[in-house]
Amino acid sequence: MNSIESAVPPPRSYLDDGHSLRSWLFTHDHKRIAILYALAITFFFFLGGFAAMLIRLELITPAGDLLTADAYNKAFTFHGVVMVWFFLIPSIPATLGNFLLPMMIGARDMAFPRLNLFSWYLYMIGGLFTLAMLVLGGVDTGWTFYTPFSTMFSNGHVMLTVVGVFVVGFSSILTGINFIVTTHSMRAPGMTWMRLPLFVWAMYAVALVMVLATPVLAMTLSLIALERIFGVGIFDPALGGDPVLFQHFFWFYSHPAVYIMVLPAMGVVSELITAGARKRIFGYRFMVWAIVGISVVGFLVWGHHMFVAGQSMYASMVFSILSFIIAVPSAIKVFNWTATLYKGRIDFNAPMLYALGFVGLFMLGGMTGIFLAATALDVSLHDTYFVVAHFHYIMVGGSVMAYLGGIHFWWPKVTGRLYSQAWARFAAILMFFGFNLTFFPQYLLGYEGMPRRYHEYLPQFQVLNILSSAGASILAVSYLLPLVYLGWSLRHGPRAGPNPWRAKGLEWLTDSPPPTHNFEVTPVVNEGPYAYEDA
Amino acid sequence: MSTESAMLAQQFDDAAQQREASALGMWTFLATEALFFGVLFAGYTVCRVRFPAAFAAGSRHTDMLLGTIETAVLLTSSCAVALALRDVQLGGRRVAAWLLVLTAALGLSFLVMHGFEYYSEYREGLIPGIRYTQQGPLAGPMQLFFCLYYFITGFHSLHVGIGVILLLVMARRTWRARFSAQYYTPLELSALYWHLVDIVWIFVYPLIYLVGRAG
Amino acid sequence: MMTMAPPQASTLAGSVDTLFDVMLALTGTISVAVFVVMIFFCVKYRRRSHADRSNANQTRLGVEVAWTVVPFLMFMALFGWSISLWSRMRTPPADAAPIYVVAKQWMWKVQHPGGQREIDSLHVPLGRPIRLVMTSQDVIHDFYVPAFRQKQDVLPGRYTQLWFTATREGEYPLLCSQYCGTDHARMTGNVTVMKPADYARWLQAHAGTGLAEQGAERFRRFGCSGCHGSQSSVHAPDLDGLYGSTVPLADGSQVRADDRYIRDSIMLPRKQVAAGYAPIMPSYTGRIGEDDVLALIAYLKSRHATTETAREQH
Amino acid sequence: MNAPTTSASPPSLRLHLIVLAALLALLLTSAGCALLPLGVFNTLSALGISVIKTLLVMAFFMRLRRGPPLLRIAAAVGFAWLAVLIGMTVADVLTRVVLPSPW
Repeated sequence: MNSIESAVPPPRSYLDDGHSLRSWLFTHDHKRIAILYALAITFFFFLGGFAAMLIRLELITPAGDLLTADAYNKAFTFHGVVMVWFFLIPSIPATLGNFLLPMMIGARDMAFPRLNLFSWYLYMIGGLFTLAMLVLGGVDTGWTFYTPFSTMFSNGHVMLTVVGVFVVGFSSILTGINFIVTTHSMRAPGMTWMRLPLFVWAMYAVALVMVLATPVLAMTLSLIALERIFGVGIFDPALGGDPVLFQHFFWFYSHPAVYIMVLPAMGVVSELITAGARKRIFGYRFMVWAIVGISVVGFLVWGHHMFVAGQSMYASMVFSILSFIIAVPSAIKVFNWTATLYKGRIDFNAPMLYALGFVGLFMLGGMTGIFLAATALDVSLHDTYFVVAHFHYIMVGGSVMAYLGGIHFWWPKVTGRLYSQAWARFAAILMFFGFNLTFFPQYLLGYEGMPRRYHEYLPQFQVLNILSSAGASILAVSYLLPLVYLGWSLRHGPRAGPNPWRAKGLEWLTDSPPPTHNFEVTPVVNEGPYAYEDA
Repeated sequence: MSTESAMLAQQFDDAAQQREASALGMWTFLATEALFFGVLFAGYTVCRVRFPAAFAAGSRHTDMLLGTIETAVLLTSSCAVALALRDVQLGGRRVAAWLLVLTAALGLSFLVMHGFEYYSEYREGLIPGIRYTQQGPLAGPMQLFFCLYYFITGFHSLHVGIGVILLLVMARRTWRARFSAQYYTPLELSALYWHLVDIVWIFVYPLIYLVGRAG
Repeated sequence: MMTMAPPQASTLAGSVDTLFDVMLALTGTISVAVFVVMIFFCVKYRRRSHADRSNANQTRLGVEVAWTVVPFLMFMALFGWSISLWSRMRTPPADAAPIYVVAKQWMWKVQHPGGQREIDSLHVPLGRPIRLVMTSQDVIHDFYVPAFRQKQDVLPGRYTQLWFTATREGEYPLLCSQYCGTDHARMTGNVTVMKPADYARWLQAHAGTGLAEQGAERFRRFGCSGCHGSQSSVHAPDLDGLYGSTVPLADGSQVRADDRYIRDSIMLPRKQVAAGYAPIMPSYTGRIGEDDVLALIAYLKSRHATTETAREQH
Repeated sequence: MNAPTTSASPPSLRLHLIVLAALLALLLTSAGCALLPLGVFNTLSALGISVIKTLLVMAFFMRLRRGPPLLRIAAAVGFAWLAVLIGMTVADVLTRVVLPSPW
């Protein structure tokens, strides 16, 4: 690389390739599209976070005194819809995945750049529908849209929400198709499947889930819409239709969707831990098969959301055993991450702190998942705050920590700037404590029997609820902090070289920020990933 | 060769890579479509398992002759579009364009026939939520059959409509010699899409029109 | 954790809590072990330490296989335990006494076989298996009593059941745990567990009219008797002896007049019109509740019985 | 990625017409079968014929017979996942205990 620089001026970075609004809104560059996504997703994250703030404020007292019951129901529905479909599902794949997938496999761009841009526009259109829903008065079905409440009884703007989610679903399908094809056909010479970084494997597995699960959600939501328009449909109990059938279809998507949210996080953390420990990942092949196993078996466990829903006992048994089985690959991953630290040369930079935080929180979330897979315990824990705490440990403690860790890790690559390590470390530690203070009490609340989606609750639950709300305010501060110091680094941060972490991976071979077509010369790969030999 | 290099997007190394990527992308999309329709078929299966008699009765209300003709029309159109692609691959242009027009025309005639079916069902009062005048013990669950019938055929007709437009665009581009024996990817993808529409109907036909005919 | 748990007030609660505690001990031990190892590695192999790092990149297949197989076996054991307990939780004993529950936005209506009715409360005797048969009038609800460690969704158009044997006297919260609309959080009540003698007294005190008599009252109040009464000028089917008989329908088919048929005839009268009658009966959907239908069916059943006995006397 | 796939010469006109004839013949067979009282075999024959027709269309019209294996896998995966959705949902409905009306 150095020899080229002396001969010709360094190539223009993708950021300098046009500064007009037009050059951004009509770009086909996967890196710019990733940034467009990042901006939109950040907006929705704070919007959904605001709804969460309202929920936590309301729950400080047992009486429903801050919000009316309807306003509260609309707040948690909005929080769920926005956080699931407009933040968590696109978060890592659409931003980090878009930016890094082609670079990590040594490609100039995605296989279908125009499709990539189109899926961003679909995301924005879906977002507009959702904002319209909010402005016109919200919706109160919960993000799960259970029938017949959503079809026959809710007075909220179910149609707008459903259309918004439908559209954003297609955005996610198109992203998935792009990832699959890119991984199959755009790899650089020598980049065999077993040399792919785990992040790429995670993106590939996620793309499979997106492509195979999302259409089921799209059609199910269409059925809800049609049932609302015409007043008849296959979920209508008055005709002999089955409301539980809706739950099957919904969870056929929404359980794998959980893996859409957490598989990318696993990919990010694998990268962060190897780079932070300066060591090869322990058991690369097991990690790969764990990712693939999770994405496939993840499709076979959806019925564990329906143990008390009137599902057949025998179906519940099958779903229960499969849910236990899917915990095995997750356990393998945790053990392998821990073993990667062994004999490493661990640098506690901010991305590493986020990654370690992820492993801890993901383990707590995963362990409580086993309680919920056990049918006998799920009977009393189902639909209580135990479940709320469990999935927030996975989604917020897991995915959001990993997302932020990834942002911190690749920030120098994306922007070409370094940020304040001290502030970043502080934010990561604050986030870890704030998170546990918010959600650990919710495990106890659920164990004591406080149902979820309750606007008012029994007075004996107040202490734990206050702790949780206090934690939420710490969490809010820790989410706002990165906005400040990362924003500051954009102008004032020191310049980052091509590889500030001295990490392995093709993306670190090129300049920071990378040139428009990523690589001046297509790299040739002749070794496996994470070839850290100086440990 | 000139069209080939002109059509090569910058992210690809060569035309083979590009064609392979496009084909894989399309097949992945078709898998998505299979699951999209799959929800309706799953709903159909569950409801039919619960109400077999009502589904047989509902099916007997549909027009089996018209349904059979529609199936034949779609199968023929599928063959026509495959032949059009073959012609382009062999360097042809005019025959291919006319075959594509024929395919689109067959698709359109399918839609027209379906329109007639809908109209006669409207007159018989078989449309739940709009005009449903059936009586008797099976009238309730029979509505489930008809809901599924309209959802399935409605979504399918939507796909046929999109396909007809797509095929006409392809016919025009073929006529204007945008494709050659070396470069025909968009045409190939449109043909794949049309075959999928055909395959969906291959399953719709026995499930909607052929239940309980023997009794 | 024992202090945090809600009181154990059913035969199942103790077993559920034992399983919970064992799982907590197992997963807790593993979590703590992993945390300790992680922190140990983090300290020992920090960047500036001079720990021995030879052969750092070895992958040991035996270790991988061990931590794949051991959790798998552990999970299978837990699955076996959980599923055997669960099948006990889901299968009511044959001698369980039924009580009927109708859920609607946003209240619980309870109906005892003796005709006693309660709203948002349920009285049960100590030590006797109780089987709740539940249905919903509108959306999906969920009957949840933390103290019994039992929970079951209550679905419209279908019956689900839940059973328990209460083991401790007292009042326990009853909660709706499936989101059901605006006042979901207020759809709560109390389950009162009483000594069998107290329970018998309670039943006595609340023994209003029996279900069939309530139905007869409703038959008049909703105006059914206006058309279906013997002096009525409207041409409507006579309902004496209807229950259990075979009714010819307008479309030529026949149907047995069972509960489902009667319910549908009230709520959706156009669905199955009896032969020889004009389809003039108005639908009662939305005008009367599932519990009213229940009473009406009981009343028609009783008229069936009285006509039977009358015939025998002739 | 591998050897550049030179587009093999497309299937012949004759083959296309034979497949179409076979499809139409199968269509008539399935219509005929539906009119015979075969009990459960009515449904089985109808679905069996549909599967054969689908395989014909995919193998010849969509050219999977000579196509890259990857595409065959993509096609198979779609159907396999559909089978999971239908299979496990129907399994629940078939094994549910239906409680009779209690009154």
